[in-house]
Amino acid sequence: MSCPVVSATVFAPLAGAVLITCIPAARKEAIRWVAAVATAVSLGFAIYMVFAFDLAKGGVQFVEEASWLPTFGIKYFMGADGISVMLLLLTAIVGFTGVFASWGIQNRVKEFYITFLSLTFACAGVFAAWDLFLLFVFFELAVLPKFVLISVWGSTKKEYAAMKLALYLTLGGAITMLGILILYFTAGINSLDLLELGRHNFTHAQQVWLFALFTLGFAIQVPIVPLHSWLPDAHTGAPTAGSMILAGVVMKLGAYGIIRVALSLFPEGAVAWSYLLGILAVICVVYAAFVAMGQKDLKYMIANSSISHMGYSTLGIAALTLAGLAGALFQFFAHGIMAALNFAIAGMTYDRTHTRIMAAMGGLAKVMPVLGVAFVIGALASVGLPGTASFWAEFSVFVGSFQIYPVLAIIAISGIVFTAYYMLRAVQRVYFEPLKVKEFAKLPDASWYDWVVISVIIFFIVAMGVYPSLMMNLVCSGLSPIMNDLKDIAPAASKFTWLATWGGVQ
Amino acid sequence: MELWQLAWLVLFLPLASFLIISLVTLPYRRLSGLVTIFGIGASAVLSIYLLIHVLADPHMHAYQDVWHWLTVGKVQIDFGIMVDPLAVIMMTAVTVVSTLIQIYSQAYMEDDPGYSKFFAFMALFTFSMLGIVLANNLLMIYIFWEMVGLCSYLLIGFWYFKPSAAAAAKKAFVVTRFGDFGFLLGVLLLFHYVGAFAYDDVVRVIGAGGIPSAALTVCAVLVFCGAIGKSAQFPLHVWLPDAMEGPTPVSALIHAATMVAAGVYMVARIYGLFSASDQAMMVIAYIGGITAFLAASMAMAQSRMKRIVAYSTCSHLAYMMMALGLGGFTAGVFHLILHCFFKALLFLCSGAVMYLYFHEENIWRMGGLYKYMKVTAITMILAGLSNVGLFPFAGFFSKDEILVVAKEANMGLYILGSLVALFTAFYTFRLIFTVFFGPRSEWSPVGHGHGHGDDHGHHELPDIGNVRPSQVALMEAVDPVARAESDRHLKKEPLTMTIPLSILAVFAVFAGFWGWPGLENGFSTYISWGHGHGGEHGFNMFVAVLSNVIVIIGMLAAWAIYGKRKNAADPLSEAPGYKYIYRVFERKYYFDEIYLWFIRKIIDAGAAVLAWFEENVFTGVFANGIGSLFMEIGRSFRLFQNGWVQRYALILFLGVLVLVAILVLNEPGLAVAIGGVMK
Amino acid sequence: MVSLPCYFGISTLLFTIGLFGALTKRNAIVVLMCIELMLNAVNMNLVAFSRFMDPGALLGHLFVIFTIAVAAAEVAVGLAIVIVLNRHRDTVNLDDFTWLKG
Amino acid sequence: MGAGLLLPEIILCIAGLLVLSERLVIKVTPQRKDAAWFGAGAVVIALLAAFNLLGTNVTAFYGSYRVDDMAVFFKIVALAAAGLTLLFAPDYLSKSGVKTGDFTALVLFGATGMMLLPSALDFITLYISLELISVSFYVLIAIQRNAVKPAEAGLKYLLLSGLSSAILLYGMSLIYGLTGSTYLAAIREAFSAGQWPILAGIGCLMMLAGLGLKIYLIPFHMWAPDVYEGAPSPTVAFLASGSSAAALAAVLRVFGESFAGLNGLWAPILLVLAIITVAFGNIVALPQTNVKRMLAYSSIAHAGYILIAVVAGGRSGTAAVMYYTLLYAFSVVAAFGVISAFEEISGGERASFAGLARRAPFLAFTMMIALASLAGVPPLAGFMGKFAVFAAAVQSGYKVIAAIALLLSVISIYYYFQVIKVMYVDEPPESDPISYGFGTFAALLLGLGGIIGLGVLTGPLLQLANTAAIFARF
Amino acid sequence: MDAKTGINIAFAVMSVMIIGGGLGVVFFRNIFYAAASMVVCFLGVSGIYFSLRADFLAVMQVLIYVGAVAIVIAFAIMLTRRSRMVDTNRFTGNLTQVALGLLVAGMLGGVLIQLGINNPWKISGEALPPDLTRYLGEAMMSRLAIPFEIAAVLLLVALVGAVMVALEEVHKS
Repeated sequence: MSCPVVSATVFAPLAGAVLITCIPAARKEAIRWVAAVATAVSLGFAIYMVFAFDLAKGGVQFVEEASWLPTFGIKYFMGADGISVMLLLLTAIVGFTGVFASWGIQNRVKEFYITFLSLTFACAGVFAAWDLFLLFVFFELAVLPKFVLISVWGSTKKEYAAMKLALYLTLGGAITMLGILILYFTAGINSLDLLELGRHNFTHAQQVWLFALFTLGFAIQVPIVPLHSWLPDAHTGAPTAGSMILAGVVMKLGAYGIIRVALSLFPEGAVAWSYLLGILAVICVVYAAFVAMGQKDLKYMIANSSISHMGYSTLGIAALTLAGLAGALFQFFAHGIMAALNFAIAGMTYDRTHTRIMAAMGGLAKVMPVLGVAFVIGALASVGLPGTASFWAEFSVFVGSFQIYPVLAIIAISGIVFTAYYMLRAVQRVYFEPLKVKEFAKLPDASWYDWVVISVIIFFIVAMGVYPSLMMNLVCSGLSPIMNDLKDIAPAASKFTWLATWGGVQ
Repeated sequence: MELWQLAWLVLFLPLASFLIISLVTLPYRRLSGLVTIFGIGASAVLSIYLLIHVLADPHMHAYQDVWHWLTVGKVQIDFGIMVDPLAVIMMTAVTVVSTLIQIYSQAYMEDDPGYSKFFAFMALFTFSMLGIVLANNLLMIYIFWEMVGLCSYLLIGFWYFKPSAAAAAKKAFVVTRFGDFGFLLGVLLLFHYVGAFAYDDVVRVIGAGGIPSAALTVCAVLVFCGAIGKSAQFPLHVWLPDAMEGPTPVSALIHAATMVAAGVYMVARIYGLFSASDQAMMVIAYIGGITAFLAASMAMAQSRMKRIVAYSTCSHLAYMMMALGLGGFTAGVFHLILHCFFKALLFLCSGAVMYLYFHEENIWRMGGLYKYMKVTAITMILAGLSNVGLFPFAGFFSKDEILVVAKEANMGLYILGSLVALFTAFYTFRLIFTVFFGPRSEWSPVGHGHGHGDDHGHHELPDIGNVRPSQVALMEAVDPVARAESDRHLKKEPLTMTIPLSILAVFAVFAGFWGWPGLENGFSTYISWGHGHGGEHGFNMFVAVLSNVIVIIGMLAAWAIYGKRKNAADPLSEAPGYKYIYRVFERKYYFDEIYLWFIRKIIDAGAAVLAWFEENVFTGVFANGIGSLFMEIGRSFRLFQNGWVQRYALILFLGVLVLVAILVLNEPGLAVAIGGVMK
Repeated sequence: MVSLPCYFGISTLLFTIGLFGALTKRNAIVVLMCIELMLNAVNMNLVAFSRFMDPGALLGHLFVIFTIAVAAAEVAVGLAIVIVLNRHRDTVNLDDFTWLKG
Repeated sequence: MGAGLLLPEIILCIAGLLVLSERLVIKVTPQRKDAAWFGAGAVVIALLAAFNLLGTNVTAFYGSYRVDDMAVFFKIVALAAAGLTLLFAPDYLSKSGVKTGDFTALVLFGATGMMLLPSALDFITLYISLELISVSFYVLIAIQRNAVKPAEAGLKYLLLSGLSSAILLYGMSLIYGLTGSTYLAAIREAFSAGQWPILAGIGCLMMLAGLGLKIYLIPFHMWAPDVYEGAPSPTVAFLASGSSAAALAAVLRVFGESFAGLNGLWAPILLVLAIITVAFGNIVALPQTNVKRMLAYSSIAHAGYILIAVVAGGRSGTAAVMYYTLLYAFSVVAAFGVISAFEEISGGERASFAGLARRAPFLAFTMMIALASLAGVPPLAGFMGKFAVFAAAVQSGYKVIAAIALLLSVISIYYYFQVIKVMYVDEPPESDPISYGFGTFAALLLGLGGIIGLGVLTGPLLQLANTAAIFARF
Repeated sequence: MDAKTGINIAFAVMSVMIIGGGLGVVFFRNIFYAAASMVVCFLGVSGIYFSLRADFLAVMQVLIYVGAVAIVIAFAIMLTRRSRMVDTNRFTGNLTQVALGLLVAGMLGGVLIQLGINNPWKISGEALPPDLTRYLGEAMMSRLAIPFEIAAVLLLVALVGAVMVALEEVHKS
């Protein structure tokens, strides 16, 4: 391979951050533009990869390998399969729009963009790493920037939220690290190369326990109820761009880890735990939906809805069918950009009204029609309306899980009603109805950088909604090895005996 | 290029105009309007062209054209169209009505700042509706199902700054979403058995007995849930009346002519599925019957023009459902098509009345308007006659067929149907008499909304648009003295309104003859199910005469009560004995109250409880609790570090002593044991 | 001659006494003295052992020489510090030196 | 050839003597920093000499002294600690009225002791070098005449380590009495049978207690918080990074090798103590409001991690210990370098860090990186060290131990990040920027380089440790 | 009275001196007496050395401890003296500390003594080198050269350090 595309995608933001350190803090415009360019470069590379990826060939492409810690057989091993490509694109999109979403920040701009860019860098790295150790390094590397981002530029309860996030995620990291160590010595092939580990076959018991360990570690990041307590506070406390990347990318890291590490290395373990995982997923969906319904704070509502949406992903994973997994992964992308949009709009609204209490707003669509439209689109996307990417994700998850866990699937699908209920209620309270507060009548509508954010994200939401194959094919090619492992051990589709017994022939 | 591929064009022209408006011509009002009219008009022309071809060969078999959309492993999702007489006829109806309504809206929306937006949405809606009509597989119909739901949400909430509108939009979306929940489950269940979404495959598998009958029933009923939601059938009918918060053209197009009919159309489209399960057919029929009765009865006690028409729509849809459920495929579809025209007309007329009469909606503030708006009045009366199904107006033919089917299939439902016919006649002419004849009501601001449970905020007007400031002033100041003054401000009926009204009126009057019994190449030639069964039901003089008699009775009753009323209120509302029933009708059997109670007391309360749980248990106990626990342990240990060096030394030597003790008391055994445990 | 256990016993006894003093006396200087006692006890041990265990190499003797040196050094520095503290706080009582704690 | 083996130590001693005699020729004031630069230079030369010694694995002086890669590795650690300390010390000293020369000389002598200790193969050498370290630190801690807290800390350290060396000596005497030799090799032979009288066990445990004080082993750790808080920051930096490393080398030699026979006794006990140490250090650090004191507890916790590796033993365990000590040295020196750069006399209250990011971005950044490294954020040095340590633990089967320690290490995030938060979020008391000398800057830059560089490009270092680990057995 | 009993008596006397001296250090109320009894104890120790044929050590003991350390301590007492010397050597007020201290020290000592007495010591019958002092000197120069050097440095550090710590700046700024 000629040009290290993957590394370029991953390291472009870091390069930007380094560059920014050299710029005097006073020159805010320059700093912002450097950040924008850096993320744009990364985005460009990501898009290039989407099209350069050879679906026919499949597997891991754009590989870069170098020895790193020979003592442990650890390598600097970057590459991208279909899944990575999609998620790198997601990260790039969120990073790019995040830069513009925080264009309005005036306080300590330099430090902000350094932090934000390094966070983007870390997240992207996770998706590109094919050495488990490297993956973990990126995974944990993301914690510190998150902490700083929230605690410095955040809003209400920011310090508490930041600390909680740091503690929870580090806890997950610790569990994962333990898993890695045990895995390393259990496999005993002196390598943490995911591909080689994939070839090594573990005993059933090993698979069961290692899967449990890794999934537990990653579940905190997803998050799966009851390990989710960090998320609402963190997402709410974070600055706009922070919330965007937290909801858009960081949540995906955990689920990605579950698929990339736990599932693809220990398929038998996955089968053993899948039902429990499914139940937890459904709890996530319904519980979080109801909690979201009970929120008065807009951002809290969106945060909880994110948990609920990631529940669909988890359900798809638990189903262990191609449709389910593909749906789960597509949900990463769909929910990623959709949540980014929602948080972006929530942030923009907050920057203008300085309140997040839905009851305190109302009628804003009259003052800020553009934001209103964007918010409605975001809400509809999270409702999973056809024409938005989320529809395909959720539908695919439903198809995949319905035949395995009919009951769970039905409960989960009922979520679409609740989501519609609280999302549209939020739209009604915040943007519709007559203008409640007269002071808001003068609020400015979207500025040009808000336009960038909104239009870019909406473009991808709709594009992926209309032409899902682009991503779906990538995902499927990425999933094919996993499906091969699962072929003969996956749980058979349930036969709906509960129907057949009810006076039918089967 | 195959002829039928024009259907693609028909489908995408409206979408094109939507895109053009939303991306280009948003700032230019007139232009946007024209774009929509021409986009939809073009597809109307095309579909008429196709219709002609269909009429040419009665026995064409369905043409399908499929584009592979998405493949996930074994799940194959196609974007395909299916062109057959049913589709084409429906398509034509939709496009034609839609076109006319666009023209009408030119005038109706003239002052609205959201003019362009309105037409964009209308175009998008037409596209989605055509998608439903043309879809050739379950998933696609589901997708467009949601899309029309979206459009209806956007258009009901078009005046989002009206709390009532915003609420109604949300209500419509969420309630229909309930139906869609079932629909989606049905689709998934069917997919589980069939392994594909296309109608053909479904029907094929059913034919091959691939689905156990119980499962089949479940599938059918689940899919029908979608229809219940969209077509506002009991028990999900509650959203339709509120939906009248949208602009009247919207009500005419979406909530009378097309979208609400989609449920019926879908049942007809997948008739193979439903007809395969008798239980399912039964469910459909009874749901239809019940809804028809409920809606009609409620319509008799409403006081807001559009709501009366809305309930009428509801009950007519239910009529169709009943017909389909009873196997009257042709009758149902025929009624669907005709209803399209006369109900749209009815709505447009009431819209025209409101448009001309200060956007007032309360019929008790009208009366004697005939002389101000002749065209409107006449067309509305025609529509009404068609609506009640009096011979020879269009409504008669389809309604008659339905009653025939009912009489053959299920006596109970037949009686119910006749009763509904009576109600229909009554409320329709109650409306017409009250509005156009009798004395002008003594309407003054004082009279606002007395005793009317359902007119919450309906007299607070949009603070901008579609009412001229001068009119607003009038609205507030109007009283008997000022009325003469105000009458001079009554607008003249613009051509953009009268023309569509007249055209529709023509349909409303004559379209029925296509279903003339025994007509060569009559409707049933193109639209029929199976051989004989459910197709032509012959003509039953008894039924025909009886229904006409019933209708006339109803009309007379209406005349007797409302023809020459004095006061500006419904006499029945105070009629001794009847007034309680009246109250029940007026309050819509308290459905809204019950549902509201459920949402407030069950859903929202549950949400509040869980939110509390989240905050106090997960965050409070788990997160913070554990944290502070460690913190406290740390604090307590600090006490050892009291700064006194000899205490430190003591602890040091205590440590030594303990180590020695471990060793002395029991040989290394203990230590080794510890080591073992830790492994 | 006297057996090893006696030496051992004496030295250990001295060690114990020194330890007790070091733990319980208030005056810093006395505590230093007690530490000296303990070191002396150890020295006795070493000498006794070297005498009985390896009269050949007598490493114990040698060891003791160093311990004595170290002890002297420690006491020198220790007393210096005590004096400084006394200069600052006008006390040599250990239980007064509890500014640093927690 | 003996001289050749001792070259680095000799260089340091001579340098120390020269520095001491400096005041004979010129008038020295606390403001003069040249002595420190001179000392740092000497350290660099010694470092070169030490590197030159890599690969020479010989035992000299009748088997009482050994120079092997392991010893050299620890010598390098000591030199690194001393060098960095000497770089940033003068700024602080000039503030606190201590003559740089005195400080430098003592650091050099202390470093000499730290370099001798890992090479010591008999009790006498071991004890005397240990005492050299201790005595240097008595003085280094109390050297700040104009304040009380340093003196108090010094007295505490002196008394406690005096007592501990008494107990150490007693243990040694017992072992000597039972084996008739002070040479580690001979002792190993004596115990190799695995049969040993109970008195030997007591001697072993007493030595553990004696050395335990230097390696922050609970319950012999109690001096640490007070000394950290009371002593001048440069001293603490040197103490935290150097002395425990040297003591660990001794522990590896004595317990890993000569007491291998008593393995069944001390290993489990040490394991339990290590876990308690980790838990105690992390938990008690939570409520601390003084950063220096907090770092003391964190040192305790880190000592716990290292001891796990010590118990895990074997080649990987030893390698992990060495690797960890070096990486840890950089982190902790950097942290105390930052503290000393702006603390007033024995301060270090967390509140005084408020808004540091605005008053001195470089200091704040260095502190953040140092703390993150201590907290084990990858790919910084601290994380790599932790990885090696726990890898060793898991490899020798201590899964549960590793799990507990890892979970406990999560707590540490709280108190480290708390400081980061204060530096970056809170409002500074006064907004005037903090000025610091070139020495501090250089030291912090080197520290950063060590933390990040050794973290990211750690492969060779880890391999060096791995090869050196073989020579733990002599 | 033969040599054996003589030795025994001598040993007994020395033991008394040692233990008595030690107890004196701990229990005298007056710190001067404590110091004095420490000297007594040291002398006893040197006596023990004599009895163990460690003449050289015995002399060193007298010189260094009695000669140097005791004097230094005396000076320290002088420097830190207060008005009256009585009650300068008290136990700490904290009784639990005293009790625990007693307990710890007692148990530790008890265990050690008990074990030491029962322990089967392997007495070696080797003969002492003929000229002991010479032997020690050579050993210092040869096998213990390094400790010897270190000790030199150590003492230097201690002395210089003591000065650094304690020296009163004449010209206070």
